[in-house]
Amino acid sequence: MHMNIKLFYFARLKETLKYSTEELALPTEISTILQLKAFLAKRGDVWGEMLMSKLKVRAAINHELVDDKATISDGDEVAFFPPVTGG
Amino acid sequence: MHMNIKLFYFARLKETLKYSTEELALPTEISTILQLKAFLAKRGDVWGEMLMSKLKVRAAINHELVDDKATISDGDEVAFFPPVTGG
Amino acid sequence: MIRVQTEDFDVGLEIQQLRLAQPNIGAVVSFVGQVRDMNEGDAITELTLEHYPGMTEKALEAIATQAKTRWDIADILIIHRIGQLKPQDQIVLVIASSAHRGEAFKACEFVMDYLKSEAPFWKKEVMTSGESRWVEAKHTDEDAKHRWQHHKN
Amino acid sequence: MIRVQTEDFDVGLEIQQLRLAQPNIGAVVSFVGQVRDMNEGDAITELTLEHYPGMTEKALEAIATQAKTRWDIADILIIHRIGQLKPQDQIVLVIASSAHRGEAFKACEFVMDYLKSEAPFWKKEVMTSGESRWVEAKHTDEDAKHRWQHHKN
Repeated sequence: MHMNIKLFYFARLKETLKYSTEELALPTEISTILQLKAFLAKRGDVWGEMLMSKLKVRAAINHELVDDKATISDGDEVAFFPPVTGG
Repeated sequence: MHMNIKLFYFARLKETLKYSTEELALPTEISTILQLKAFLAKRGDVWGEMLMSKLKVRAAINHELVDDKATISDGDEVAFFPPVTGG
Repeated sequence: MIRVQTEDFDVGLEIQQLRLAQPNIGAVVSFVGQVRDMNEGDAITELTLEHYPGMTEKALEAIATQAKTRWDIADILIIHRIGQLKPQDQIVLVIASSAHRGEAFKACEFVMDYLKSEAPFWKKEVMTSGESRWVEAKHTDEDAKHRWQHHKN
Repeated sequence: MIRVQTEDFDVGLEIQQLRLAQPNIGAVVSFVGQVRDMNEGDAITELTLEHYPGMTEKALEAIATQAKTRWDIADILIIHRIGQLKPQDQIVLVIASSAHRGEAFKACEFVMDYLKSEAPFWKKEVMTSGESRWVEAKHTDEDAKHRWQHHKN
């Protein structure tokens, strides 16, 4: 069974990937943030660089900051963004 | 030779002693704050209570906080007051 | 109270409202952040603030709640601006009111330290050359946050 | 800058003036103290603030100078009111501006802690019964001051 998720990208990631948001049907073997990153990285150069490089990428599931091991559920809102710089 | 000083009292001291300010010619044997306190205490009950009791009395010479051992010079402005409560 | 907005804010009015809402408190501590005219040695002409609608408000709410749990606080207000700003524009306002000044100081600084490393905002700045760049996160901000995890009160 | 005055003050205006005076600073921390409607369990209807003209200004000046020496501070403003005040009137305002928020927070709190135990002001309060009394100094204020003598930065 496929999981359907909504993906958001912000700041430098949004700009470089040229994606702000997308809906995605995930292959069944993908259940963690790390697996999702590896999956997206296969889209090509820029994707690999942004998501798998030494650049710090933060992830959130349903508006909560999570780490690479966090698991994704059907219907989740997942976001990728750089370290924050507000204030 | 007498030293002439100007004395100020503030807050609870001013109210109880009924003195706001006075000019004083000090006897030659008085040179420290503690000696001045003892000298003023001889004026009577309220003076002794206020200046020599366990009530904390702070002193300043020429606008600087000082302790009981500080020495007084001719022309000094000396002040007695309770612990401060501003802010 | 949390507000994420493009409009400017009136610091004096916000402080007064928090102050007058509580006749039994004596202390109101506030932090105002403004856009600096220089960063990393370059003159800055413009700053754009991006955020993550929904998550940003939730993150700020969580930080304010944590501060209220940790210290004896009457109220906390956080206002953060988004969109295009110029040097010396106000970016952020944090106010903490309390019966005790020490608690208000700690809560206000705590909120700023956590906001700086946990609230999803990103700054992009334009330099006089016309070039723009994303502002890099400072690890001093991470350090400032960690400080609160190691010391009591 | 030091001001001891009977008139009220405009917090928003004062913060704005310190902020706009320095395009290179990002952080402005302020403390506002207000008259509480209760003290030691009694409702308060009035508060009178006495000071020592000449020495008070000098003491505040010395505290501000010490804060500027100790931290990286652009400017410090202290306004303290004297005379008759009512509950919820503003008593005191301290503002510290800096390039670094941590420095501004420390300097502002330091000034308040020293002001509370070194600046010659005395409060007398009137209760609803019509009786009045001098406010007692709190040793927690002495403790707050001593804290700064034991820890670095």
